[in-house]
Order: sequence, then C-alpha cells, then structure tokens
Amino acid sequence: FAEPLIFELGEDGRTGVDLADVKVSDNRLGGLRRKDKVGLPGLSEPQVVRHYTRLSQKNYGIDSGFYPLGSCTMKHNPRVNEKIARLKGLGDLHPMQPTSTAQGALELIDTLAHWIKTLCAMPAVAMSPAAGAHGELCGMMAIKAALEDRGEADVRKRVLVPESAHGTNPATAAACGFSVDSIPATERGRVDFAAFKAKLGPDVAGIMLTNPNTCGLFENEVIEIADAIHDAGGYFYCDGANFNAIVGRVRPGDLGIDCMHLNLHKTFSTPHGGGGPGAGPVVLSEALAPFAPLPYIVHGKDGFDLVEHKADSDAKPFGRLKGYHGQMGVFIRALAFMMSHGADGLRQASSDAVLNANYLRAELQDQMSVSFDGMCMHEVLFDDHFLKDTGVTTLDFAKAMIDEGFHPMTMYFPLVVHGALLMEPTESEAKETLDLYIKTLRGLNARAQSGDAQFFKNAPVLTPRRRLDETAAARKPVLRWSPDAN
Amino acid sequence: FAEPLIFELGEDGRTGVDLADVKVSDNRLGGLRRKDKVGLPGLSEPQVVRHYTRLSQKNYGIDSGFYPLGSCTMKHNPRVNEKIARLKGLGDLHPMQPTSTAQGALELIDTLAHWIKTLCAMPAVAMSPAAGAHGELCGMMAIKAALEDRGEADVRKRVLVPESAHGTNPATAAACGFSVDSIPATERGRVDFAAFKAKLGPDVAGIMLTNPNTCGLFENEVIEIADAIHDAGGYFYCDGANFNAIVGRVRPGDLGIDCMHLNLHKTFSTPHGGGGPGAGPVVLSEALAPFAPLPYIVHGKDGFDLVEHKADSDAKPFGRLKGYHGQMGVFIRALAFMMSHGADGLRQASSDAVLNANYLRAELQDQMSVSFDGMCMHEVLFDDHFLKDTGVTTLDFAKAMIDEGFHPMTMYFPLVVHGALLMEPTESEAKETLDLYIKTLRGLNARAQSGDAQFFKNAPVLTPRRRLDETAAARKPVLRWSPDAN
Amino acid sequence: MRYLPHTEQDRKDMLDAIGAKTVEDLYCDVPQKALLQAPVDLPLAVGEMEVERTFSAMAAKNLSPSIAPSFLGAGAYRHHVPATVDYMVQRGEFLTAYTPYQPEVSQGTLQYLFEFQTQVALLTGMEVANASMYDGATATAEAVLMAARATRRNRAVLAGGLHAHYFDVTKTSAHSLNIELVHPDSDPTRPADPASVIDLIDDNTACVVVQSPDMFGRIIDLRPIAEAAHAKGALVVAVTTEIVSLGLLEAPGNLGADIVTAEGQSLGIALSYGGPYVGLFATTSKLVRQMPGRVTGQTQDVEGQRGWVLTLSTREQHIRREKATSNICTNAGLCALAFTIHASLLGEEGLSRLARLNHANACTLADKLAAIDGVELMNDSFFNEFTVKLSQPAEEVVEALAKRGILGGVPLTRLLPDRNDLKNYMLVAVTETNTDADMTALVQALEEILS
Amino acid sequence: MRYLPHTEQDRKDMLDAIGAKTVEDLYCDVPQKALLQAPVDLPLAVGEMEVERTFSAMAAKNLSPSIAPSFLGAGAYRHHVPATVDYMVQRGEFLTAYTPYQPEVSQGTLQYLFEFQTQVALLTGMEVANASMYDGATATAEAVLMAARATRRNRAVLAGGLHAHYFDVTKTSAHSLNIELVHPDSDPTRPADPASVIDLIDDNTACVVVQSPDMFGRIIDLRPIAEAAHAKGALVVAVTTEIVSLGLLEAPGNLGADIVTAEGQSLGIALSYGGPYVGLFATTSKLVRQMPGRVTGQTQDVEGQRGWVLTLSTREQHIRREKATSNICTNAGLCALAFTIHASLLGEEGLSRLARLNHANACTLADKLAAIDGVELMNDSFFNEFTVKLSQPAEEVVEALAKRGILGGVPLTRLLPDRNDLKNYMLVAVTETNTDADMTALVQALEEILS
Repeated sequence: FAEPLIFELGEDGRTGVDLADVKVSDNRLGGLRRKDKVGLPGLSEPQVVRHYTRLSQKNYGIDSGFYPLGSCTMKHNPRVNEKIARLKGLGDLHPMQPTSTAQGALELIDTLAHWIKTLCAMPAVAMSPAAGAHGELCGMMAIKAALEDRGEADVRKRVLVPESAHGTNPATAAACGFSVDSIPATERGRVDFAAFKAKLGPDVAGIMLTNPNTCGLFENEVIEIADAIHDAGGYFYCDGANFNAIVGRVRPGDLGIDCMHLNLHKTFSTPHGGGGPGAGPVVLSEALAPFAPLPYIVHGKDGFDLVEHKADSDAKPFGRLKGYHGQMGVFIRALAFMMSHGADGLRQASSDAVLNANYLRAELQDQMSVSFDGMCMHEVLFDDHFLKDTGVTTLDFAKAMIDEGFHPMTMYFPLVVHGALLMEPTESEAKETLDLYIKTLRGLNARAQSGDAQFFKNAPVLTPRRRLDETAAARKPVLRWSPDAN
Repeated sequence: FAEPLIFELGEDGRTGVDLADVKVSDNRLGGLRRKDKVGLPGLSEPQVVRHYTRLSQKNYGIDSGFYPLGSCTMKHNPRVNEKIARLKGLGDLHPMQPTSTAQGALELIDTLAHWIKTLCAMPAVAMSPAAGAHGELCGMMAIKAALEDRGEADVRKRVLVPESAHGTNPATAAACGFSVDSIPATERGRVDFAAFKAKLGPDVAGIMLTNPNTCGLFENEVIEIADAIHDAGGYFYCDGANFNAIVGRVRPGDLGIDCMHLNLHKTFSTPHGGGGPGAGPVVLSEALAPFAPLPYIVHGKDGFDLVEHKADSDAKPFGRLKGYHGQMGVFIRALAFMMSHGADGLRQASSDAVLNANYLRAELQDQMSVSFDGMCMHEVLFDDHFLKDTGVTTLDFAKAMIDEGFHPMTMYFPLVVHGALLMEPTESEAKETLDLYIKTLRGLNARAQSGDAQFFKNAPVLTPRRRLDETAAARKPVLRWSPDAN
Repeated sequence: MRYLPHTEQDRKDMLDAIGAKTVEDLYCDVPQKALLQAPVDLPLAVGEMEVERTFSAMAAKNLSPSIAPSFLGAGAYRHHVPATVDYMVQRGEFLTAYTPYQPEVSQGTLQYLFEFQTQVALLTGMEVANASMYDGATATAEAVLMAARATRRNRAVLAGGLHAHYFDVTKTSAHSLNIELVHPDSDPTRPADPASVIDLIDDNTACVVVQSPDMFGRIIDLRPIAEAAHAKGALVVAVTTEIVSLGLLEAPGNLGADIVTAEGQSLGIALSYGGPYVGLFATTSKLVRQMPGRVTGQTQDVEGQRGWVLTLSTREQHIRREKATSNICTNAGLCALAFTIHASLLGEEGLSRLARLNHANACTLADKLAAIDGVELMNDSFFNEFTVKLSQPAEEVVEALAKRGILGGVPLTRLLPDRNDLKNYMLVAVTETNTDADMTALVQALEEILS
Repeated sequence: MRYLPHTEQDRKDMLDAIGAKTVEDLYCDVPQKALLQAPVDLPLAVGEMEVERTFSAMAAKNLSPSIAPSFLGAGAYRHHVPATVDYMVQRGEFLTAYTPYQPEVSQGTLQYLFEFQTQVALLTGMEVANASMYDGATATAEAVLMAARATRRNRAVLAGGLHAHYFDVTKTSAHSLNIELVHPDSDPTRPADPASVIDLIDDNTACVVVQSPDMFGRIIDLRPIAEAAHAKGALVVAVTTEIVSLGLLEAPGNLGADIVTAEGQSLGIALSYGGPYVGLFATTSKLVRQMPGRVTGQTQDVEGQRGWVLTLSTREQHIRREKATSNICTNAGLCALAFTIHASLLGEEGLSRLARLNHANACTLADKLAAIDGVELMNDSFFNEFTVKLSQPAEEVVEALAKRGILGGVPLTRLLPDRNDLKNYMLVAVTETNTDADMTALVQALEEILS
C-alpha cells in the first residue's frame, strides 16, 4: 500500500505534542519575528506513529534478513547497547558541562581509546571523526600537518591510491589539497608492487591503501609497501573499512601503517540505519600522534581532563574536525560491543567473518565466477563472467535476489573487475542462513543459464516498489515536496 | 516467506545469553536434579531477533492501520506510557518489598483509584482483577458475598443476562454458582423491559447488563432497570466493556449500578498485544463496597498502607482474586493515559469515539444494513441483510477487507442479529482514515452486489497465509511442536 | 490534544454528515439527568513532559530493587532480562495487536503462542499447554476447578507448602462452586512430609495440589503423593512459582503430575510490583478438552501452507457461554511473548546455566547467613530461595534492613499473618543478579541488626 | 558467545567445505610475523548483565542534566523529546538498514529522507536541502567550501558571532584548500554591528557566514549583510545552532541567505555528550548541483508508482572520486529520522508553541538573573540563550554551581580560551524543560555565590 507523504496527511490545527500556548512580545526578538507559517503539517500522535510504522515496513534491515552488502559490514546490532546508550548520566549529558561533572563520560572515551589502541598496536587515537570518510580526512590532515612541520608540504603533494579504492579515498586526498595518482592492481587483485615503487618520489606525500582491500584480499606485501613508502619519505594511510576481517588477529601497527580510521559503526556494530550516524576514530603512529586534532583527553591530577584548545607544548594539533568531542553515542555502543566480546570474542568474530566469506566462496565458486583465486578475507568478490551470454546483468541478478528475501550484495564495486558482486556475510550469520543463501543463488544461476532472462529483468516484483527510474530522478530533480507540485 | 518454528532453527550448544558455567552439587536438590534435557533449541541472539522480527511482520496492530474491531476498543497506545512503565522505581519494584519502601507505588494505585471512582461516581473500587472477565468474577463474587451476608445466597441463585451479552457474562455467573436466565431484546436492540420485569422474583440475585450494550446502543431505560432490580432485592452488575462511549459524559454511579468493571487495557489504552495483559478494576456501590476483595490500600498514619489480610472490622472481603496487588504495569499506563487526557480530554475522547461511530453509520447506512435505527454509541452494528442474494457472507466480506489494508470489524457478534458486523472506530482515528474506510467498504459492497462472489470467497490473497482450516485444527488438535511430528 | 486527531472543523463536518447539531445529540438515548454538562472534577489535560515528571516523582518515593541489594522472592523473582526481549515485545505489530481473531493477519501472534505452548510443555514435561493465564495463582485455582470438572468430584487437598496467595485465590474460586478444600497447616519448622498430604486423600478427592519448590523454598518429591493420589482416582496438580528452577530440577511431568501450573514471571517479565505476570498451565492430551484458557493449534491454509489458528474454542465462553470451561477470556499475550523470547535466547544451555547460577548463589548465601549468630537455616533442600529463622521478629529486621537500603527478604507473617509462631521467619531469595557485594552487604547488616 | 551463531561443529564443517584445516589457513596471505597467535591483552568476554553494570557505574560518575537543573546551551540544547520519536527510530527496519542502495527495499528510508529534506527546506525558507550531514559545524565548513567552488573565489568572511567550534572546523577545512578566512573578533560587549562584517567583503569574497542567534544569543538581521554580499557577488551562508528558534524567528531564506546550515540536534536527538547530532544543509535550486552530501529525489517505478531514490550521485565520490563535491559519504540517517519524526509530531502549531515557550522562559530567567547583584544581562535580543556578565570569573562560578548540583551555564572562555577579557561572561540557555523550580535554584545559588 502506498503511504502518503507526511505533508499529505496533515491538517491545520492538529498537533502530536501538547505544549502551553504562551504569548510572547516582540521586544527581544530583534525585529525578526517570523511573519509567515513554516508550512509544517499538523498530525496527531497516532497518525505519526502509523505513518512511520508503515514506512519502516517498506525497509529491509539486518533484523529482516541476510544483508551481505560487501564492504559495509552489516552485522547484528545488539539491543543492550541501545539500552546502555540511553542511560541517565550518559545519553543525556551535555557536551559543555564542566568536566568535573562528566568524569564517567571521559573515562568511557578513554577506555574505548585504550581498546582501540590495543587492538591496533598504535600509540594514539584521534576520537572525534564522525564517520569513515571523516576519519580519512583526519588522517590525511595529520599527514599534511606532519609534512608542513617538516617543511615539505609544498613539495609532497601527490598521494598514491590503488584503483580498487573506495571513492572516498581520492575525494579525501583532494579535499586535503593533494593530487591523486592511481596505482594499478595485479591480476591477483593486489597492489602492483612494481608499479607502486615506480611511482615513488620526492613529491609523494603518502599512500592510501585499504587492507584487507576492497577485493576482499589481504595485501600480502603490505609490510614491503610500508617500508617503501617510508623510505621514500611518505606516510602510510590505511583505510580501515575492512578491519572486521582481522580484529584480534592482525594489528595494523605491526604492519607499519601511520594512520588508519576505524568505522566503529561497522566493525563494532552501532546502528547506522539509512546511512549514519557513524564514528571514524583514527589511530596514529608516533610520527603522526603530535598532530592529532582537538579535542583530546588527558589524565590530569583531578581525574580526566579534556583538552579543547592547544595546551601542552609538544602537541601540534592540526585543528578541529567537528563540534564538541566526537560521537559519544557511537562510542558507548562500540565499547559495549567490544566488552561483550572481549579479546577472545573479537578474535573469534573476525575469524568467523572470514570463515563465512570463504564458505560462500567455496560453495559458489563452481557456479559463479570468483574474481581472484585463493583465500579471501571477510568478503568475497565475484564478477559477471558467469552471466556471460545469459542476457542477465549483475543488476538484474541482484534484483532477483530481493524477491527471494535477501538483500543483494554490493554491485559494480570495486571497479577493478567487470560487473562486480561483492558479498560480505559477517560473523553474525549462522551456517543455515548461508546454506539457504547458497541454495538460492545456485537456483537463480540455474535459471539464468536456462535462458530465462526476462524473469531477472522483471525483478523485483514482491517489493513495495519495482525498479525505479533513477535517470529521470537525476535529470529533473524533485528533491522536496511542495504544496503545488505534488 | 514462511518463518520456521524456533525449534526448527536451533542447534545444540548455541545460546543467546552469556552466563557463567558453574557446577553445582546435588546435595541440596532433594534428590530431584533433572535427568534429561528440557529440549529447548539453542539460538544466537541475532537469530532470535530476526525470528521475532519476522513473526511480527506477519501481524497487524493499531500501529499498522485501522482496527475497527467492535467491542474491543482498539485505540492508540501512547509510547510515553511504555517509557514510564519501565522507570526505575516503578517497573522494577518487588511486590513483597516493605510498604515503607513502596509509598510511591501505593500513591500511584491510590491516585488511579481516585480517577476511577470520580469518573464512575462510585464510592469504592477493587483494583486487583486482571482482566475484564476477572472483573466480572469480582463483581459477581461481591454480589454473592452480599447475598450471603444477607443470608439470601441459597435463595437468590438466578442471574438475568440479556441475550446480547458477551459470553463471559453467563460464564462468569456460572463460575460463581449462579444459574443464568436470558432476557430477550426488543426490536430496538435494547433489553425488553417488560420481559425483564416479568422475570424478577425472590430468587433473582441480580442482572448483568452491558451498557452501552453490545449492539452499540445506550440502554435508555437503564435507570428504570436499576430501580426494578433493586426493588426486587437484586443487584445490578454492569459490564463496563463499552465505557469508552461515555467516559466523562455519563457516570455509572448516576445510573444506579452496584458494580461495574473497567477494562483499563481497552478504555484507557494499555497495550495488550495478542490478547493481554489487561486489568479489570471493579467499582462498587456502598452496598457492595464492604465485600471488596483483598488486598486494598488504606491511608495510614505513616502514609499509605496495604491491607493484604482482613483487618478492619467493617470489611468483609470475599477473598483474594490474584497473587499480589493487581496489574501494576497496566495501572501505570492507564493513569498516564488518564492524566494526559485530563477531565477535559477524556470527555472529548469519548465524544469523538461516538462521533466516529455515528459518522460511519451515517456514511454507510445507504449501502449496508444498519441493524437498529437511531444514534449509536461508540460502535455501530450492521447485519448481513445487505449481502442477501449476493452469495457473500459476513466472513467473506471481512476477509476481503483485509486485502484492502484494514483489519475487519467484529463478525457474528452480537448474536441478536444475523451475520453481525460490529464496527468500533475509537477516537484515535482521523476523519481521513474513516473516509478511506468508507470508500473501501462502498467499493466492496458494489463488487458484492455486482455478483462477483468469487472475489470474496478467495480473499484474502495478500496475507502471509490465506484462509486457514479451523475445522481441521479443532478436530485433531496439534497444540505443540514435537521433535518427531513436525 | 496529542492523541485526538479531530479539529473542530472535522467535528462540525462529521456532525453535519450525521445530521446532528451537537455532540449532545448523539447522546440522546442517555437519560437527561444522567448526562454530565461539564467535565468531572479531575485535573485537566497535561503534556507528555508533565506526565513524565509526575511519575518520576512517584518512582523516586520507592526504593528500587535495581539499586538496593535485593533478596525478595516469595513467588516473584528478580532476574536479568536481556534487552532484546523488551525491544521485541515493543514492536508495534506485536504490542498493538489484539486477540488473533483474524488468523490471516495474526500469524505472528499465533506462531509465538504455539512456540510458547511448546516451551511450557517442554519445561514442565507435559504433553500440552495453553496460551497463558493471568498468573500462577489464578492458573492454580483454574487447575482445581478443572480437576473437579474432570473427576466430577468436589474436594481438593492443598499441600501446606502452597504459596499463601495461591491458596487464597483457589479458596475464593472454590467457594463459589462449593468445592471443599483441605489444607494442612504450613510448617517450615519440620521437613516436608508427604504423608501429611497423602493421608488426606479420599475417594471424593478431585486433586492434590503440591508446590515445589514450596513456599518455604523446599524441594518436594511429588512421586509418592502422585502414586497415592492416582490410586484414589485423584489428579495431581504440581505448582511452581519459579520456572527457572526447572532448568535444574526434574520436570513435574516426569514425577506424576496431571496438571502443572506455574508463575512464568521469571522469564522475560518485569517485577512491576506484582503484575502483569503470566500464568503457565500444562496438562495431558487426555485432559486437553477440559483445559481452561485460550489455545493455538496448527493447521493449513487453502494453499496447503502450515499456519496457526485459535482452536478448541468450543470450550470457551463465546461459544459455550455459561457452559464454558472457565470465564477467562483474555490471556497474557505480551507477557507470554516476553517469556518465549527470553526462553528462546536462553535455550537449553542458557537455561541450565541460569538455573545452576541461581542455585550456586543461593548455596553461597545460605552458608553465609547460617554462619551469623541469630540466623538459623531451615531448609535441607532449596533452589534459589530458603527460609531462615532469626533471633528477632522478621518484620522488624526487614524494616531495619530497608532503612539501610537493603531489601532483605520477606517475613513469613506477611504471607501468613495469623501464624504468630512464624514471626521470626524470613524468606530469602537469591538469583544471578545478586553480586558478592550484595551478599556481603546483607550479611554485614544482619550481623549488626541481630547483634 | 551470544552474538556468534557458530558451534565448533559448524566451524569444522565449514573449514572442511573450504578445504582448510584451521582458521589460520584462511589467513595465509598475512605475513606470518604479523599474525597474532593469541588474543590481545584486553579483558575477556562478559555477559550482558556485567556490561550493563560497567556502564551504569560510569554513568553514575556523571551529573545528569535530567536530574540537575541545567542551563547549558552553546549549540546543544536540552529539549523534551516525545517518547514516540525514540520508539520509532528503534524499529529494526529503520535501525538496522543501511544506505538505501537498493531503493526497492529502502522506500522507508528514502521517503523519510525526502520528508526530512522538505522539512529542512520549509524551516530554513530555502528551496532544497540535502539528506543531512554530521553536525552543524561540519555543515558550515562544507558550505564555505561549496561557496568557494560555486563562486570560484577563495576568501570567506565569518562574522564574529559564529560559534567557536564552527569557526575552528571551517578553518581546518579551509586550510587544506587554501581558502582565506577573515574573522573579526567576537565581541559580546557591544551590540552586533553589521558594518563590521560588511566592511570586510571584497570582490574575492566567496561568502559571508553569519550565525543568528549568534554564539552570544543575539538575533542578527541578515538583510543588510546579504545585500552587501550579493552586491559583491558573494554568497550568504546563514547559520543556526538552535533550529527551534525558526519556529519564532524569520527564516534565513527570507532574509537573503543562499545557503543555510544548522545544527538539528534540538529536534529529536539526545544530547549524548555532543554527538551524534545532525547537520542541516539547505540552499537554492540554482546551487543544488554544487551541494555536498547525499540527496533523495522523487521518481517513478516501472509501473508508474511514485517512489524515491538517491539521486544527483554524479556529485559524489563513488562516481566522481577526487572530483566529488565533498568527501562526505555517510549522512546521519537515524538522527535525520529522529528529527523528522519530532518535527512531524510538533507540526506547525507544536513548533510555534515550543518556540514561544522557550523564548518566554528565557525572558523570565533573563529578568530574574539581571536582578541579581553581580549579574549583568548583555543581550538586547535573544531567543532561548543569552550572555551575562558576572562579578566573578565564570569558570569558578560554574564550578561552584556544579558543586551545588546545578549545571548553570557555559563560561565564554570555554569556547574562546584566549579571550581573557571575557572571563567573567557566561552563556545561559533556557528551554521548555526548565521548571520554575530550576530557575529559582539557579537564582538562589548565584545570589549566594556572587554575594
């Protein structure tokens, strides 16, 4: 059933909140009292509840079923974390209350920082970035600040980025004023080490490498890459989007990286429905630690203290990335997730994630075309070779999965293979779920091979909406409701 | 998608709760340590979340859409009440903690009692009954106790019950050891006053009358009925299932009733998903008040006190109905609902409920056959006369409504009309919702009149399951999963 | 008002459509003298913020067992409920649904009730269970009525260890139907003696009701009693107030029970000052058509797909009216859901660990308390609750503990007020939620108070 | 472990299927020396109960603004959020979904984002809005970058009243892209003077950034500044840290703004010690293709049914990579949802009442405080926050208030630490959540402290 827009449901004079109707004078409003109405619709509380309930029913989440969206680490979101995040004394704390009244909050952030540093074997972590891309910005700004500190910022302007990287990597480099130089991949899906070395030079600021990479593979020459970039005077930014494969098994600090962001909302499972909020703390090596942004926590004589402005003389913070002190609500949930698992459980979780991905690989490789041989990490990459001559595209195949009750994998990313299908099962999924998924994909492939392309072209048919016209949406954008237009 | 039973999802060794694995000796178990396994399946937390999420998606609630189930008062369930019921110091109180440590809880119950007594103009209320039918039991036991106190219990064994009554009324009378004598209805849908008077006699214990009655009509001779039953030496039990029509507009105490239960979960909107929990406090007249069951609250010198055993000499409690002190969780929500509305809002709510029902009546009466002329109260009764010769039954019609996104009305109740369709819109519904519902029913009726009976016989088709075989279920009952059978 | 959607214009338009001038016209059938002309004398509407403030203020006047070390039991137990349980129960499709009269759009409710019935049957070791009742006490009363119906006898023997509220509720129901109850005195001072019950069974006895662990925490062997009862043609009703105990103790179905009733609060359900809870009711296939309460059964739809419906409704009031097996109409659906989700999260392993943890903690505290001067442990056997005899009146001790911020136990005289001989006895319950610090606090406080 | 479904048998079976002996075999591409052989040095797994205890203990070390009278603002405001908001946000289908890459199964997310965009556009008086950003500060920084792109100029004038964090964040971003920032000193001691900003606009100015109410609570008339900026070809970025103010104050879109950025926390979102919040970003249709961040657009499906998709992705990184309008990839979806639900509950009437209530309470408190010896009210105009000058250093006063259990205000030097001249100034915010008792407590405490 179509659900109207909230603007189509309202009526003047209704409200879903009861508040006193006080009059105010204009004396203290600087002559700027609003003249017209805002235009918000009036609804009763029951109407609002029903509207958003119905909208939610048009959505698919992890709670609904398997969600193997590659590179997004869609794992179980524990509900106890939601409960904890709402505790009085945590969820209701004001960011500007005196630190003497927020010692528990600072302890919490400091404890989380300790877990992160220990898991990464890194000496420092900047907590404030609000998301993965924000963390990238933080890391690259720290690199830039270090280069400025060395007086080489005007020279070292080039950043090396593998062609398999997420789009945010080059976008971040650009946002920091760097130019981007793309490194090709080998046929094993890794950085072409020779090509990489050939690109090194005195103008190189550093490399942005995702490891495990976006093909779901561990960069087996990562230590050599680190050594080489360091030898060339550059820094090693590691994109930690795929940290879930190695938590408790491999510590980034042992690989020679200089900075890496963690997607707390992905790896450590905080709900980020609809695409956020996230949190992207960045671990920093000794070389970059002094440039960490404000604010940060220090252990003072009266307990924890929050440095919001440059204070100690060794610190050379490159600035501030965000209002206040970071995504506390995400910190709480991430720390609860970590503590629940413990050192043992986190290690088990990453192993199970890798096990699940390899199981999919093993059980599907005779049907679908695995892009690269060998063991994968926590996600497995297929390309559309197996669909050759069927008339079925990656997109069609994905849409058909929806009708079978599954959220599709990531499509057409990474760009290094044709018609990519990137599957990330995560550790949350039981073997039975994977088995059902495997059976379904095998069935769909049989259907594709049988020549029934139309079945795929028609899909999905069981969804609230069928295929949507994205071209029309972009050509003549309608980005809001308005009283006349709709 | 079919969702397996939880027993079909589990695997030995999994668990969704982490608890220490302590060993215990048998020394203190009286030789009765369990020998075999219970047989519960093992599931991880994510599996449990997904399973019950999916089950919920096969359900329809008020949050999903319009739910005009007659006589059930399916109104909006405010979420703030859920929040309040979970407050520390309320939701976690133990029933046996010293009353000195639960003064706030007793204050809350006492405040709710005050609201109930004021709304009903009655001097006393018994709070402990757990549901409407339990309240009926309470009321009839109070009547029985009063008759015993008068020494007439052995004589007055007959209870008069209108034929339109809910089945619980005669069942309750029987559970109290009374015989049931049915009073016919007039063609106006009310108690046949002459027939009622003719049935009065020295063996009559009382009358159980629902008012507004189950036809959605106010018993306009209720005061005469009260006078007559009192003159005959009997008591007047009023079934308060339909109190929602008259809250703040008519006080039962002004009508001469001796006792009446309130369905807090219906009239005062506490969630009772799947059929409970409820709460059925019973207001009592001066005549019945001394017989109120245990426990009850009194105002002592040190604050509130809870009388759990017969104490004061005037009281003649007929006994205890339930463990502890009543449905506190329901009390909290009901009182929050009452306070939110206030005296003004409650009166407005009942008026709106009656307005909505009459609006349905007015807008549908040319299409569907209204059973009784005149204004209705908060629900409106149709019969299947309008479906005559269409081949469509009340059941078929109701099932077709499901495919249109509505929960059906109550069917085949009350029994006084043929093929009843009893609609109760409640005050929660906006005019737009009613208009859409009206339009839908008119459309369905047009289809029925057009001779397309098969459409109705096939319905519903858009539901997780289509029509289920209830006869087979009853003939050879399968009431549980078992390892072999399923 | 935030819950009411109509504007004044809506109301006017609707009155016009009805052909009424005012709302009062709609109430034309109400006798004029009974129709109120103004709101009743109660406070006017307030906003959500004010409502929250009012209730928070009332909550603040109570001593919260989440904050105070708490050792209260007597039929209601504080357990840790995983957050998942409450989140799932609050999903609108569950929370705001009603009785599944329309099975096609109620398969969620029906399937969880079927799962609930199965879990209850498994836990109790019985063949079938209903879809829940109000609480353990009312379930027990219903069991006695059912036994009377099934045996066509009108006498029931209730063992002395039956929870006082369960006895009282049963007595209230039995009184109405002239069922005679025989109830030997409760005596925690001597070991539970099956003979004291067995001797009371006669040829007119419909059933014997035995609670284990009993009101004093003692674990009772049902077998000799069941044997004696069955020999006389009487049914055996086994009662459990702490369902978690069945993770460690033998299921009553394996000990001769014909009907098992229990309080299900321990799994998934907030203490909430005594309700709403969930009554469990299980029995044998043979007796199923005598069983009170709602029940869900498996069937198929027209396409042959497995599904569930309410069934055996020929026992119920809307069909049978005064001949129904019970007057109970509602069940405790949401509480049953909470129970089922908690049980599903625990699973075999979780329940077993939970039960062992409870018993281990109880053993620890029992020994600690027994070591205090002025405290005597009365129980040879127990699960997570036991009785102690104190050197001072228990009610005074409990008040003194409360003043120290400890909810120390339930004085037996709160349950049995006429038993002055028991005034020094206190029930103490321990669960997985009690920390070592809790226990130490109780021990130290008792040492001070009793010294 | 409760979150991990695999049993050891499952793991073994899966390894067999893979053809691996151990889990270590799966990590064969990791350099051996970097592969850990044992868990890292952190605590081991614990149950839910222990986790709750740990966090409750940390929470107990903080002074909760739900308990203490609280007058803290400075860009984050305590408002009453209806319970409905949080219940809806927590529905699993919303909570556990991700970016709506598959629109057919994401219409819920997409439609609420479309509603959010519309609400933001309506509130700000602008033509279009994006689907949210991290917070108000980052949104403002992005606005400056966008203005530089759109005008191809690299200089921005930031009015002195811009929130210090917003300025700092903008400075950090601008530094990377060599955008020059001009920022006159913040001065709450004199009335806000448009001329001080207007004089700084030159022909290379990409934009002027003006906050209203500004960091000191003053309401700024954007019109003269906008006129001057537009005359020089510069864009106007209007900033609001308290979105509720737009229920009472003129929308910046009606005062000449080309871009509006705001902090949306006030509607629906918990204070949560500073995040996550939601950045609002609105602009004109003309500038829409320069707008950063995700955006939802309306379209049709193959059956002609209205639906929504993510659109204008040619601005974004996964298409444009280093040429994207911003590096921002995620939005603040759940926060946007909370904002939207709260705004929907309020509606026109609710928002207007809320805004008036805030202002009325602020007027009341401002007058009460101004009457205290040693307190001077600095503002001629304000919405729900104002600056007072105290007779003692504000940081000390705030600590003294905290000792009395009152969260009294924000010392200006917390935001502007270099401004020793402002050490006696304090920001005080008042909302609908402040009771008369709260205000009385603050007044009395200040009287004591300052006497």
